Amino acid sequence: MIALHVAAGCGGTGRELAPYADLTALAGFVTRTLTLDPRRGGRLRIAESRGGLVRAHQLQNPGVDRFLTAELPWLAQQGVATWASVAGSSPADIAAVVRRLATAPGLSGIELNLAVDDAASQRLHDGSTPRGAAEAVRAVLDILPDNLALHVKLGADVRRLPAVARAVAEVGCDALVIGGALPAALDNGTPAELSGPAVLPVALRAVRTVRAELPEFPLVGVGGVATAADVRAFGAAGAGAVQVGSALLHDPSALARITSELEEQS
Amino acid sequence: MIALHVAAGCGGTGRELAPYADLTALAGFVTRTLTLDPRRGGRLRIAESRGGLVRAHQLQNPGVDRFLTAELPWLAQQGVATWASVAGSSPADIAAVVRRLATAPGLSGIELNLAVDDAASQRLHDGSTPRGAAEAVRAVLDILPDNLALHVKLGADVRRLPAVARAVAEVGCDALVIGGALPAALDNGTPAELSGPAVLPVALRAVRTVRAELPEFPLVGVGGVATAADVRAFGAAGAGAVQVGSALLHDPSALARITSELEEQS
Amino acid sequence: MTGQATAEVRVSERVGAFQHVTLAAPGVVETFRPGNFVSVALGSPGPGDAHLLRRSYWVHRVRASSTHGATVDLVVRPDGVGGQWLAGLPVGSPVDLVGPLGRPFAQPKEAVPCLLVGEGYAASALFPLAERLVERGCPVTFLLAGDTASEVIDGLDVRRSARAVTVVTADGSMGAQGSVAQALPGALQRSEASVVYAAGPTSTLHAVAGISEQHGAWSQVALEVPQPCGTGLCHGCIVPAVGEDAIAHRVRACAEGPVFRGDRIQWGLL
Amino acid sequence: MTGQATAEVRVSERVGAFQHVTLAAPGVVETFRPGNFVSVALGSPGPGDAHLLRRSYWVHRVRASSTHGATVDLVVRPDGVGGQWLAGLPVGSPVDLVGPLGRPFAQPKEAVPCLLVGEGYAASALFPLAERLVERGCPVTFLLAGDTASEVIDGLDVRRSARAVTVVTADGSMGAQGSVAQALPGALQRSEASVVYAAGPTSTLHAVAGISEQHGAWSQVALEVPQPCGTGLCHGCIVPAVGEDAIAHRVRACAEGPVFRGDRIQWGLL
Ligand SMILES: Cc1cc2nc3c(=O)[nH]c(=O)nc-3n(C[C@H](O)[C@H](O)[C@H](O)COP(=O)(O)OP(=O)(O)OC[C@H]3O[C@@H](n4cnc5c(N)ncnc54)[C@H](O)[C@@H]3O)c2cc1C
Ligand SMILES: Cc1cc2nc3c(=O)[nH]c(=O)nc-3n(C[C@H](O)[C@H](O)[C@H](O)COP(=O)(O)OP(=O)(O)OC[C@H]3O[C@@H](n4cnc5c(N)ncnc54)[C@H](O)[C@@H]3O)c2cc1C
Ligand SMILES: Cc1cc2nc3c(=O)[nH]c(=O)nc-3n(C[C@H](O)[C@H](O)[C@H](O)COP(=O)(O)O)c2cc1C
Ligand SMILES: Cc1cc2nc3c(=O)[nH]c(=O)nc-3n(C[C@H](O)[C@H](O)[C@H](O)COP(=O)(O)O)c2cc1C
Ligand code: FES
Ligand code: FES
Repeated sequence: MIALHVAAGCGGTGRELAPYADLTALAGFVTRTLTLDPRRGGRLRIAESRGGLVRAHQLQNPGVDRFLTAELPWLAQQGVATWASVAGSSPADIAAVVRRLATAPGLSGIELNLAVDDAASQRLHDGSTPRGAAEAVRAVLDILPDNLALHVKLGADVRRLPAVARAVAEVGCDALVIGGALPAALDNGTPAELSGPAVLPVALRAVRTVRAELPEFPLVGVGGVATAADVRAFGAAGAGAVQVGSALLHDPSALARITSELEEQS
Repeated sequence: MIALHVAAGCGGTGRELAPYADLTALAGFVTRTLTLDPRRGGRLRIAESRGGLVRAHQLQNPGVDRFLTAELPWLAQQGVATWASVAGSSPADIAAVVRRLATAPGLSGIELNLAVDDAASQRLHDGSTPRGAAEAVRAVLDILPDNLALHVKLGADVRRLPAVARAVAEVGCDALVIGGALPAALDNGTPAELSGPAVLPVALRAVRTVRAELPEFPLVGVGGVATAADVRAFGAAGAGAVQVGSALLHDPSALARITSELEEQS
Repeated sequence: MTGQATAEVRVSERVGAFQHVTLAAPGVVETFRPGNFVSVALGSPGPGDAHLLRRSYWVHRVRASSTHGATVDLVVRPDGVGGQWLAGLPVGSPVDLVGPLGRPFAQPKEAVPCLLVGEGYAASALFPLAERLVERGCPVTFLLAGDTASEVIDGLDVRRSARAVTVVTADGSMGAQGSVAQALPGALQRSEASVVYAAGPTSTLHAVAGISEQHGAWSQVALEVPQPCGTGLCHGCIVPAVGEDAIAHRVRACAEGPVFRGDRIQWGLL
Repeated sequence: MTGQATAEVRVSERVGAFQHVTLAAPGVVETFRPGNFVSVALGSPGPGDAHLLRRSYWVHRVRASSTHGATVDLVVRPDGVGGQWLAGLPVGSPVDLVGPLGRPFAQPKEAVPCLLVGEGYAASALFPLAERLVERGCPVTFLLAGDTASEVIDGLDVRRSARAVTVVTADGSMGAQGSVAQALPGALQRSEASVVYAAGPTSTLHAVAGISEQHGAWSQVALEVPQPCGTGLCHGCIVPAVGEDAIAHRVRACAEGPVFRGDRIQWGLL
């Protein structure tokens, strides 16, 4: 059966999801993206579109240190396979975040978030080119302890994906996370990202595109998963694991529901 | 009030839409994309996704000549402002299509379709780069008679759009059509395009992006319009006109409904 | 004239494997002709539902002058998303309905014997046709089929107007055990039909077209291919068919069909 | 313990400007405490609707032992997409419900006089609180407000348990003409309240927090900021608040609130 993860930023601190899901049964719980310093990011605004959520993202997060003191201990104590999503303004900045995480007990791995919309305006390293992506991955690998796995999240830019995915695979990581939210705008024009079932067909295409470029590389699909059928479609496209994000906001029991649907029909 | 068009490929031959919409009140009726020779394109497959349609496109069309004999005369007779959407395998091939259309009575303009997913595999000219786009536009302009206007459809690839839009604007045309369907896949992996309300936030972002690059250039927004609120959002993003596509498949009266909603609230 | 309206569920009852749904649909069905279909949008009328494709349904019966204005009866297989939704609607629910749609059955100019072959819910399309044919004096014979008894649409009205009704089911639970293809040659002989009208799964229609031709009968088939919009706008229901000009065209099943002459369809390309 | 269940509409009636909706919700509301809210997903339960964001509603009343198991009463403004949908559901409709959610009102350790200030539908959050306070021997005074009479939630139960009920409306159609901010100082003096509980629009809560502080009373406000999920998962309901550590944090209104001490909120940044 295809492994299920909680997508970055969609599981709260873990505690809030616990009433609805067996977190220890999860292949991975990915945190919201952490940066070295806290990012206030204005108020995170989330609006509805048909079948989707439009989120004026800005990587709002409490900073890696507060995560380590306020959130990771609980996750570790419960035995949750926790992946810290990380980003930074430069490869060195990213490495600094990873260095903080490297010695924390209870972490399963790092998800390097290169699926960033408009990196420049967010003061983030641009990992959307083969070269920018490879640099960031190399910086992380240089300091990553053996006990932590590395996933690299690449987004769903179908035209650029093959080259970027290949560049990252050549530097090396444990899996690529493919799909995610799409560049979008709120009705008032604010730059934002679209996620939820609306994006599923685009994420499937992204996974399929990378699978064609890298026939053997482990892929994690993300984008729009809400049912067991969606999980199977990602499996057919070439993903070995799938992340569930926005669906949890709509139905906090989605993981349990999908798992039992998958078990019934397998 | 923002002008409404029927998006390419979403109004049948016009006749089928007539029972539900006053075609003569439309700012534009855009045909499905026409090529020099008919394209059978296998069977067009259309599936549902949440809030969207996933269409295994292949520019299936009867060829420009059959359009001229079997479809345009009726549209012209009704006084419908008809725009012929065109594509081809090279700038010269595109020009050949336009040349056939140039002398046809009753056509308002040409919509050059450069919003093509994976041009190579469809044997189509690649208009997704600034240079490829400019070449195609130049080829059309060279032979376009004065009585025909030119719209150029560019898709919603947010990262490439600014450069491509600028290149096209510099060569010249009457308006850019921005947004459209997104590269996607059917559940079984077949390459396809996603349209309908699901893509609205992405199309809005695309229009906003081009508006930022070209503050004055006339823009036509397309993607996911189903309500008057959607039309206004495109207006706020910088579009002077809006095309309605998939919504017509769901509700053939959508144009009349949107028009009256717009009138009520203005 | 084709129209769109918010219809209302009047009656909804399970009969065998199917849900028979009666909709009050003034303005949408008055001009109905046998072989037409209607198209339904899922969810409450208006742009709120996540499902964008319409669903097409054969018209089982139209009553133009019920006390509540015109009504239309549909026979719905309550299986997929749309079928379950429509079949499950309580009386009084609004339904976004478009119709009548499509080219109807062409009816013979003279009173010739006709064989009507219907399998499963699709047989519903043949009942209004039978009425008209009988009115015109054509002797009508029915061949009804289904996987099992519950899928054979009830023949009450049929027996009244038809000369003969043969039933076959795949499991033999009603009528003879067998398929349309097996029963058709005998039915053709007995009925001496010169025209065969058929509605059912594509494979059945293909068989009907072939066997009818062998027996020198015309066939008209009511073809179901997936119809994303049902109104002719999307070109998503293309069927390869040979036109009167003897040239193969790619035509829309919803607009140029759904009724075709059986010998015009390029079955191998479907 | 918070839970998710398919609740069922038991009663739905219009009272003034709002729809009072009673849901049978076993397993979801038994552990309810005043100040909690519940969260509703639009459409039929399951992944079919185009609206993904949940909607939060204050709990007006919980009856743990009705004949049909636990029920919860909501007061719904039937305006937007979600409000119209919920208010329009016929009795018997299923509703995807999560609850109880959020931190409840902190109740005083001793039997001190309390002033409960509620404007519009949000006043509903104060009624279960009043019951508990009265049980604990706290003298309870109500200040109820609305734009107009129909928006003031009916005070029948209130008059029974409260020491006094003052009503103000913006248009003077019920009680005195005026706003909460205008009426609060007098109400504070008359009630001699040392704790003020408030629920209503943010601007009203801001005024309550300020005026209470000036009068030396504690305030607890039930804050409504848009809650995309309501369950603490999305971090979309961030409120800038000063923690017990005197440091400003960005906390989630749904998980760390929705009830806050009035003096902890950085109102200017909201
Ligand atoms: C002309 C015509 C008449 C029809 N008449 C009837 C009828 O009288 N009673 C009845 O129960 N059904 C009828 N159907 C089939 C019906 O329109 C639906 O396709 C069928 O109910 C399956 O849709 P669903 O949502 O229930 O199932 P799902 O499995 O959820 O369907 C998913 C999608 O598959 C497509 N699809 C699958 N099978 C078909 C098919 N055979 N035809 C068209 N699209 C399909 C639809 O586009 C739909 O979007 C008819 C179809 C056509 C084309
Ligand atoms: C803790 C809490 C308790 C609430 N209690 C009640 C109640 O008892 N009765 C009642 O009628 N309403 C209550 N609301 C408001 C309710 O949740 C809806 O936001 C409101 O009904 C508007 O949603 P809509 O779909 O009807 O309108 P729409 O205009 O369609 O809402 C569109 C979007 O705007 C957002 N939004 C707009 N206003 C608000 C708001 N004030 N709070 C949260 N999100 C908002 C929603 O996320 C929604 O997705 C409460 C909100 C919160 C946060
Ligand atoms: C509320 C919310 C917060 C998110 N935060 C992050 C984040 O911090 N880092 C990240 O890489 N992706 C983030 N995402 C994107 C998701 O991880 C996921 O890639 C995307 O939403 C597509 O999956 P979905 O359709 O299942 O939600 C967020 C998405 C949502 C809805
Ligand atoms: C059935 C269908 C056929 C289409 N055919 C064409 C086409 O021939 N040429 C083209 O440029 N776009 C075509 N499109 C894309 C639409 O013109 C439009 O750009 C896209 O669907 C986004 O708008 P919408 O969300 O309003 O549908 C087609 C879309 C649909 C749904
Ligand atoms: S179903 Fe859309 S054209 Fe036939
Ligand atoms: S509403 Fe999602 S975290 Fe509070």
